[in-house]
Amino acid sequence: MNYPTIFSITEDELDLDALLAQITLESTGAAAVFAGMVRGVTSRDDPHQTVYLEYEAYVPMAEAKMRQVAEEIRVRWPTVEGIAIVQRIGKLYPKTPTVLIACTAAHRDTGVFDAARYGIDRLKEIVPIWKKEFGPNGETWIEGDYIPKPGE
Amino acid sequence: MNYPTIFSITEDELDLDALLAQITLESTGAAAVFAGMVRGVTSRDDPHQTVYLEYEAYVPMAEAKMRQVAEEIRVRWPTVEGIAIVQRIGKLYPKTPTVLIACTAAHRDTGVFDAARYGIDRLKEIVPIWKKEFGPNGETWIEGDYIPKPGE
Amino acid sequence: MNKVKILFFATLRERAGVRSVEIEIPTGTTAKSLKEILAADYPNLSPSMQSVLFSINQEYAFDDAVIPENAEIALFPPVSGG
Amino acid sequence: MNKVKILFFATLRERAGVRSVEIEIPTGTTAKSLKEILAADYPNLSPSMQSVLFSINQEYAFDDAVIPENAEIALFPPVSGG
Repeated sequence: MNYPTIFSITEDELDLDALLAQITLESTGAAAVFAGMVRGVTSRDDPHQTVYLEYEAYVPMAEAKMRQVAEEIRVRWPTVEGIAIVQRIGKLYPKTPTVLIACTAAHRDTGVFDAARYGIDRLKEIVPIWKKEFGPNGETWIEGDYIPKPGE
Repeated sequence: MNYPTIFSITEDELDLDALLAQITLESTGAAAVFAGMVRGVTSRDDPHQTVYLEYEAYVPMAEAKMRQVAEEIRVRWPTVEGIAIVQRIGKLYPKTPTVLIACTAAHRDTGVFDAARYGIDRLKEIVPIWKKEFGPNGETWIEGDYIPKPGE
Repeated sequence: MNKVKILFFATLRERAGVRSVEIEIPTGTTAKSLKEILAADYPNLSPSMQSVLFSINQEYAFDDAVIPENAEIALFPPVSGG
Repeated sequence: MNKVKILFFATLRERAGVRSVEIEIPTGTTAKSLKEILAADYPNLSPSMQSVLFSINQEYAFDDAVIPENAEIALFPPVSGG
């Protein structure tokens, strides 16, 4: 069976309904989706305000790494059928969805929730995308803390 | 803080992007969403095909029980901020989204995935909605197996 | 006497042949007694009566619940939304 | 000699002051040596060089990797998508 795998970096508004339709098959009855949005107000750790974020990506490598994340999901949750991983880049304001990870399967007790969670965790580890935060008092690059290992 | 709680029974097409926007706040950076779709082909348990499903609901009680599910989520995951629970009813064909459960929070490690999973599990236990399956060889009511206890 | 509205859903609606009915019942009637009354009035319901769910004013209710005045009652099978 | 393309992203791009550059390096140069060459060419990069990630032809690569002919190299900080 050839299941749909969608991965892309885009500057366009994310369309969750269209994305879900692209990974819905006759055999899928359940989808788990993670959406990330720009926070205007952050309370945890270092409380601060955000005016906007500016995202950039190393597009061809990012898309290759998204494909790799999808393959890792398929190895870990073979019951997952459709997978979509989409990151929006550019200048994004609070409340705007920036990233979508969606997994479909026949039933909801097949690991779809864990698969979507794994997808966003891995995206934040290995997919080459960065964001710079513009706040009331200036700008800061946000850097992750994951160092990929050989083979990742 | 007065967090948004959306619950409804509708005959209209579900709009995931609009629903997510309604429960996105300046403070929310993460959303976990469960979507259920009509399967045309079911392989597990009793393999069969579905031409369409016809959903009905006891609307005022269903909306009251959806509100209760949202309250149960807030007790169990106090970090959840926005909650949306929407069930579409009427005649629904394979690949059509029928139900959406969405929870937002500041961060993704706050239980949003578990909260969305809990929401769909509880909807299937206590919210008075039923579906009749129309297949190539006739029609069958699908009945659940959960008997609510006093106080539910 | 107490005038109550009874709603039927899903299999119960199909077996009863009606969506809703208004009936008068003695004050103090319990859910259990009302189910017996309805089983007598609608003999087709009986196959569903063992696992039937029962609500009073949109809350789940159990056999010893006393039906309040002008209550909205519903009978339906275990739910199957989603 | 081996002509390679170097891409810089995020903090590395800002510190280098360029998005990309083409340079010639000796055949057999390793990732570690190339980072040293770049640190010498772009002194502003040095604060980022300790935690820099390095890719060869869009795959993560490590210090002892030998740079292939006409490779596309990228240097960037730990990622922060999402």
